[in-house]
Amino acid sequence: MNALTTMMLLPVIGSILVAVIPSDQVLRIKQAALGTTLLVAISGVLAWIKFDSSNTALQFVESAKWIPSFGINYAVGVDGLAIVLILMSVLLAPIVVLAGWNESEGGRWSPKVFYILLLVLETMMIGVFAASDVFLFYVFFEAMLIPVYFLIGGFGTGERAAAAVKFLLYSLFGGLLMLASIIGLYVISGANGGHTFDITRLSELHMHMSSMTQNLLFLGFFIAFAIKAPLWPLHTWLPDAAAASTPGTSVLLLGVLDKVGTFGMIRFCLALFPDASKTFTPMILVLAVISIIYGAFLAIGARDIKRLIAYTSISHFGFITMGIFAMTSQGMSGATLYMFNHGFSTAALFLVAGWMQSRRGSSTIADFGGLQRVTPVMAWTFFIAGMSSLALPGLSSFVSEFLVLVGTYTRYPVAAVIATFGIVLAALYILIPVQKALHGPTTPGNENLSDLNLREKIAIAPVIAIIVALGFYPSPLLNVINPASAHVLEVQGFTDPVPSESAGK
Amino acid sequence: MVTSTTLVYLIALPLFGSAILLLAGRRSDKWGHLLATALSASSFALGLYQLSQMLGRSTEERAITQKLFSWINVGTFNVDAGLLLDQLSICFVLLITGVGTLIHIYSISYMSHDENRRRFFAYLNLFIAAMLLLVLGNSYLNLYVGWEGVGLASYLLIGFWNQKPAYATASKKAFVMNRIGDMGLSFAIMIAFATLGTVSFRGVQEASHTASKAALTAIGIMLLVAATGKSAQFPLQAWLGDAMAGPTPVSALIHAATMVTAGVYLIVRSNFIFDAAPTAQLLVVIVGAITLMFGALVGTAKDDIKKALAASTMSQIGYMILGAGLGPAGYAFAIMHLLTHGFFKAGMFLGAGSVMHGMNDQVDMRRYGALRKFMPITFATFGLGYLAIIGVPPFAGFYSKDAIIETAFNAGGVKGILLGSTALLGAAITAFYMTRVMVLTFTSKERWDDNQHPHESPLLMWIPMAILAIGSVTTGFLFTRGHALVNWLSPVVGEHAEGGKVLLQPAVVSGLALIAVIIGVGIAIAKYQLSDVDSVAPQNVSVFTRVARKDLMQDSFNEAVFMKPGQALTALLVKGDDKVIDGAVRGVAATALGTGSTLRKTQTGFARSYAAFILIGAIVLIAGIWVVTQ
Amino acid sequence: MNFTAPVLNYALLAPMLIVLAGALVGVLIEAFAPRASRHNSQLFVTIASLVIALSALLRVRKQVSVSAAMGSITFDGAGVLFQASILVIAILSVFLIADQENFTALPAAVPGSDEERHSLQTDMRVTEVYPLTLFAVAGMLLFPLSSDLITLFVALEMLSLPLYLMAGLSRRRRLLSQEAALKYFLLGAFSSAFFLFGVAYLYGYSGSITFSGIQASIVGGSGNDVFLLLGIAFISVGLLFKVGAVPFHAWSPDVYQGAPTAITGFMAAATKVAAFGAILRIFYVAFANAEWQWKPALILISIVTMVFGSVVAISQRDVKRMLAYSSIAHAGFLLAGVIALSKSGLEASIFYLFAYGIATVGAFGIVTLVRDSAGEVTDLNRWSGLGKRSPLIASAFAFFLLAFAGIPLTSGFIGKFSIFSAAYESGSTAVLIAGVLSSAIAAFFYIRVIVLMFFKDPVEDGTSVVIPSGLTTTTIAVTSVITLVLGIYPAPLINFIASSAFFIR
Amino acid sequence: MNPYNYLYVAGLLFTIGAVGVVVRRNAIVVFMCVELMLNAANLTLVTFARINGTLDGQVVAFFTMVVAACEVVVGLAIIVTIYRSRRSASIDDASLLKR
Repeated sequence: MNALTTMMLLPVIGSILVAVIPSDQVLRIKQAALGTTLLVAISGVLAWIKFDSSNTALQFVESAKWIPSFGINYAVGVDGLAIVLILMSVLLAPIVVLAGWNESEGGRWSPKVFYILLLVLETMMIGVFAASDVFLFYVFFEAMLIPVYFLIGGFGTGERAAAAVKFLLYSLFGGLLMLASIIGLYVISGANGGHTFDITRLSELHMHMSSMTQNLLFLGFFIAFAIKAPLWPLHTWLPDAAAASTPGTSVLLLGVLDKVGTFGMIRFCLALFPDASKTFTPMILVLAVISIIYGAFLAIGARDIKRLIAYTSISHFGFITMGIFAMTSQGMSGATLYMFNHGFSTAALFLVAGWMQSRRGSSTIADFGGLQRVTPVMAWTFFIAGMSSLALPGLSSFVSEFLVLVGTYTRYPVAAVIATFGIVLAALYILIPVQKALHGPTTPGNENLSDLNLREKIAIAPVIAIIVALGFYPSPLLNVINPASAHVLEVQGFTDPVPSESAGK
Repeated sequence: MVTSTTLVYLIALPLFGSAILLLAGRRSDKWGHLLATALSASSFALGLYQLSQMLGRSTEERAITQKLFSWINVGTFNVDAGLLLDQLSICFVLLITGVGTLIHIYSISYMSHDENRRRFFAYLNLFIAAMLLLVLGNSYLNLYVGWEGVGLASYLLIGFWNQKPAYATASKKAFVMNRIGDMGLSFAIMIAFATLGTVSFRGVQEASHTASKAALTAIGIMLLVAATGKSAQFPLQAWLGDAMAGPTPVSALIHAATMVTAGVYLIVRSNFIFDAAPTAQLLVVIVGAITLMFGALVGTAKDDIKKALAASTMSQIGYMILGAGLGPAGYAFAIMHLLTHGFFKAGMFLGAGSVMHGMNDQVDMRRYGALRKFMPITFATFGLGYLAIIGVPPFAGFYSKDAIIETAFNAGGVKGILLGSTALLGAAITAFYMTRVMVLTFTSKERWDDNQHPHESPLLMWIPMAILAIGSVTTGFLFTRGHALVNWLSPVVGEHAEGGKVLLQPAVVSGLALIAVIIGVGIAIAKYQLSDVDSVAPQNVSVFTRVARKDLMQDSFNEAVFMKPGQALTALLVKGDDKVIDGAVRGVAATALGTGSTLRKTQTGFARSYAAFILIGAIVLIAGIWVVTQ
Repeated sequence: MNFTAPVLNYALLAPMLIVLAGALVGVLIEAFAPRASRHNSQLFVTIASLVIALSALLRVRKQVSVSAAMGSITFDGAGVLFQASILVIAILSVFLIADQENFTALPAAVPGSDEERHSLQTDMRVTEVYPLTLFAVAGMLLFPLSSDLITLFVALEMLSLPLYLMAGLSRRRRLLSQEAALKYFLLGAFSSAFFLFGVAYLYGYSGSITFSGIQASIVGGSGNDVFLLLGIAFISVGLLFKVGAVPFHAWSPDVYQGAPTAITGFMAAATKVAAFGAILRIFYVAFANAEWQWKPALILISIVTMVFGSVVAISQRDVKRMLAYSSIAHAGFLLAGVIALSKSGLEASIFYLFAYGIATVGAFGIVTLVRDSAGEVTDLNRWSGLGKRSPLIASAFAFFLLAFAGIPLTSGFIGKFSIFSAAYESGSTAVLIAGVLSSAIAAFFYIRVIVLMFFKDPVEDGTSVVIPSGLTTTTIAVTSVITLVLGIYPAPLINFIASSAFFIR
Repeated sequence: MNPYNYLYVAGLLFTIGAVGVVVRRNAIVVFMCVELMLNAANLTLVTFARINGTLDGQVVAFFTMVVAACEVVVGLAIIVTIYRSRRSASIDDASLLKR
């Protein structure tokens, strides 16, 4: 059976399994969920190993007719970019389950519901990266909002209902704009050789569009992705959602779901509308740079640790977007690697923030103090995650961030220069909470917090290990990403700028 | 070029030690410091072995490389995890591991009462590893990893006692200001890649022959920015004084002997860029000259012994930067001063630590006095360092500092005279403030409380001090004998360009310098030895003293120009995000809701009004179709 | 003058005749059967005649004839689809109607009178609702098949008159119910006067009352265009009134709210299918060639309708009124199918009508279950926390709302996609954009109800979800399953529609 | 006589009826206005039958009368029920359902 389809089916089977276990056997339910996600993770790693990085065509391809009269197929297949993101998603899922072992309890509904939603979400996460049919992609893109919506609203904290609604409405709005564009594509494809949603065939369609049409359709896709990613000024849902949801949900939300936005920019915006992409590149770069700086400033000003992490992500998504639209191999590969790395460093931050919150009963930074002395392991984990977030060399994010900057500089020096100021701001937004929460005297209320237990250590260890390992040796991922991003650029008709002072000139 | 398979162990050993100590946690409390010291020492041994190997090879084959693996490889951006050990880096390797090991030994005793000593040693080992990577990396990007790595170690060590909020703030300040410098390094690498297509030292060196002056100037200026951050040079100098929050061995190792000199290493390493970019080079000497005066002036006003030493460090590095900015004539002298400074300043810091150790961590020199009697060894070792730094022949500082002053005078024209005079004046002030430190601490009258019981430090502490003191005495002579260091470094930094117009003969410079030193020492002795000193800093002092005490207003300046506006901007953006951007979003929702509520009122409940809608609708429909049709 | 004996194709007319026969039997039962046995026998007769009609319809589904009744009725593929939809919806609705808790015991009794009290005590029942339903269904079956203006008018009245009466049959809050009946009746009569006036002008324009005759005249272009204009405008008023398009919508919120909920569901779903069936036929067959005259106006009405319905629905506090405005918005979406004036528009409209009708019946079925001691609770505030009280029912309702909102994996999404793409394909970009935007607005209130049900705590005011009767359960289950299946695997139905959706002239 | 004049009369009647529906309060009167509109339509139909020379219009008129009669039955039933409940035949009184 097709590897991707298998990976998508496994969580569905797992969710059915969870559904039939009686609600009162909570431990059994959790074990089933963990087992399922582990199984998916293993099959994800196997797929990654089997993936032939020298081949730039889509792999693990499967296609079956779904709604033939609209030309819609169930078609899946991955290139180097997609397989990396799928790998990230399936690796994060068991970590989230294990790390948030107890976060399913105390929600509005039973843990069973939590895990069913989570597993369904996992299927859709894989599907959204694997889909090679635009309609199928859209179905996953939209449908995955619903489980997240219930995960935030049902199991979150604080203003969870409002945050869930805001998240859903924002996303639906973007999704509907994208639907308009998809309809546009569908109609144009119908006029040029028959209705289809096949990404490969649609990517040849831009030759039949006027530039006006192409620009409009591009915007439909791009705004949807910019909301998802999120890019300034479409970001205000993210801090609310991140602050209100459980740590595990936040990890999946920021780590995986938001990547759909940036992934979509590569997969759809660039591939389907190459000319419009070029037209809008200056505007997008401006937005990206604003996001980088703006997100950083807001993170510096944040009082709530989860909101802070959300704002840092806005900054990071700015980097990713900038890397994509720099249209250089360094930028493109760096952006993709960034997506992967951001998944893990944000996961670490959110998980630790969640543990801090569950122990202290608050996520306000000012409520913490001197944790390094009380809970050294937790403090260290947060610190390392923070260092990864500020792209300390030797940790994974550095490689990707630097690639993005260097790749952008060769084509758009001004954008890169402004963005580089973000690394100073990054130092501030990480070190301020580190100082307030971890350093200083141990403030009242924090004296008796317990350090990480064995389960939590097991959950966070692989994340930290990946952060460190990829910092020193990113090649396993870069080798998969490079051919794919080179292919994207080749299709776009871009070649890397030649060094202006090289001897060959 | 000769390849090696063993270079990596230089770095791997201390890195391994750091990882073990951090991961093993409290389990390694008993033996952690020993392991760390042993690993640092073995790195030093490896360094010596490498030196002996290097000496055994001919001049052209002395540099060796090791490629570990392909690190980042995207498009034409290919960076190997590769190491390069040449005549320049071996100096640093030995300085780092040698002084580092001594400070490990010192710390075993110094930190013995701290329950987190193991963690301290883990950080020290991490620092050694990162610093070695900095000097061994074969490309700017590899250097960058070490560059930020030492920043991290420095952050951790400054904030080692971060339960004190001020110390935590100091560590953050150091990291952030360093990051500003790091940004310069990022820019330099980006420009290098965009213009030259490579970021390795070798590649950039080759490309620099054909590259335009503009590109090289840009790279050079950015490298200078990086150097100012890491080496606490003007205008990014403000963090160094606060960094004295760290335990004293840290100040000795990181903020005196090694890390802060990384900027000098960077400039000397990039000699091929600066040689081809005179504008950048000029900026280097300007920065060096300003800083050496800046640090010296601040040093005269400090009562905190460590801060006085820190100011001195800043000033001395100013000398090095000045030297490095003088081109091929100065590179070797900059390195020489760096090495001798590593010995005497580390020794003095350890001495200061020893004093603090004996004085219940008192750092205010106005509370010291007459310690000579209670701490003879400390006095002796500190005194040797003192003689070295003020440049009394034949101590180490005399050779290295004189060489820089002389080169400065000979830089030619007005520039040479200005630079030379600045350096000379700096030497006088150095002599003044170092004498002040010496006098206030050791030879003036007692000013401490009755509950102080000054005592000499234990063996483990004074042995490293003694060894460093020996270094302060001998190194200058050794390095200059037969131009040993100049010749040793010439394959890396280019031939030492003698000749040309010589403004002042070496002997004249030495004479002038000695006069300057004597003036400085004399004033200080008159002021502090021969008259009484208040145990509390007098407040009715001149505005100059006040400004100098406040570090020449550097913090006030940064606060007024960067922090306050930054905080205001942050607050504004936070508010704006809620009120404007999210407000717009909420506004759209509210508008929809409001429109709904308004339109809802059309539903009056009266059937007649509904009928009226239908009637009007029909009329409009007819009219509409009519209009379209016509 | 020669009279030719009318020739009727009874096989093709069978569905309608069977339903009419059932209705007549119902009248007889009402007249002669003992009171106690009336309810069961009526229910049996009603369901039996509907089921038999459906099977009769399926037997002749492949046949095509313009002369089923002397040219007054056209039997074609589209007609079969409309009729089948109406019958399926009617059967499901009758299951809801069978729950007599909603109906007054004695419609003739004055509210609050002794007579009414007595009737309630003796457990009398309004069994006359069954024959009325059947009459209405017969009218609905006839409406989309009519191919001349007389038949169309008669069918319109035939489906309307019973509905006027049925709207007034509510058991509780009878004054409201009677008011609903009065408004519905007066406004309905008013609009049919417009309709008839339009009929007169069309006849005046073409000299013919058959659709094909009118079409021939338009093609010929010999008639007086003013008459055509007046005819199309007035007849549109009558038809648009039935579907609740703005500005002819005002009756629907009041009537939806006042009428017994089961009737509202039936009315909302079945009437919409029938009326749109008729609209599609008359516009596609008779007016197609005068497209340039009516299309701009219809586009405007479509846009205004979808936006108005969505916007006003946001501020509704009553679930039935909210659904009424939602149905107004959907009428706007459906008009996009009329505007498309293409085969794909027809197919999309049919799919949309069926999907929407099914979901509507299901949603109103659930509304009948939420009650307190005084009957149904339709105040939305009192629905809060429904998810806690009755997770299954609340989930089903949420699912229907998601279908209305057009979220992927529900039938609503496929419907929305197909109808908007048809509209865009025919060049109506404005409709596409307005549709997308109003969908976004509409999502707002659907999601608000979901928030209310799931993320708010229950109010302890006696609101509860009654255990549904077997028939109601069947309706809710069947409608849910259909909505889900059409969302996941709509291909068979779409293929079937594609193969048979056509109008013959 | 020009048959178009009948159309004008019918149009006038229709307008009177439509305006009557909007302005009158008594349900019976409103309903009578609707009947007036239907009859205006009938008049139009018959006129057109005359103009076009076909009988279809007259046939439709007959159907209309029948249907109108049915409407009366249903309508009066509803109006009478309302009247019995409220002791008023004013349609403005029946305005509980709104907003």
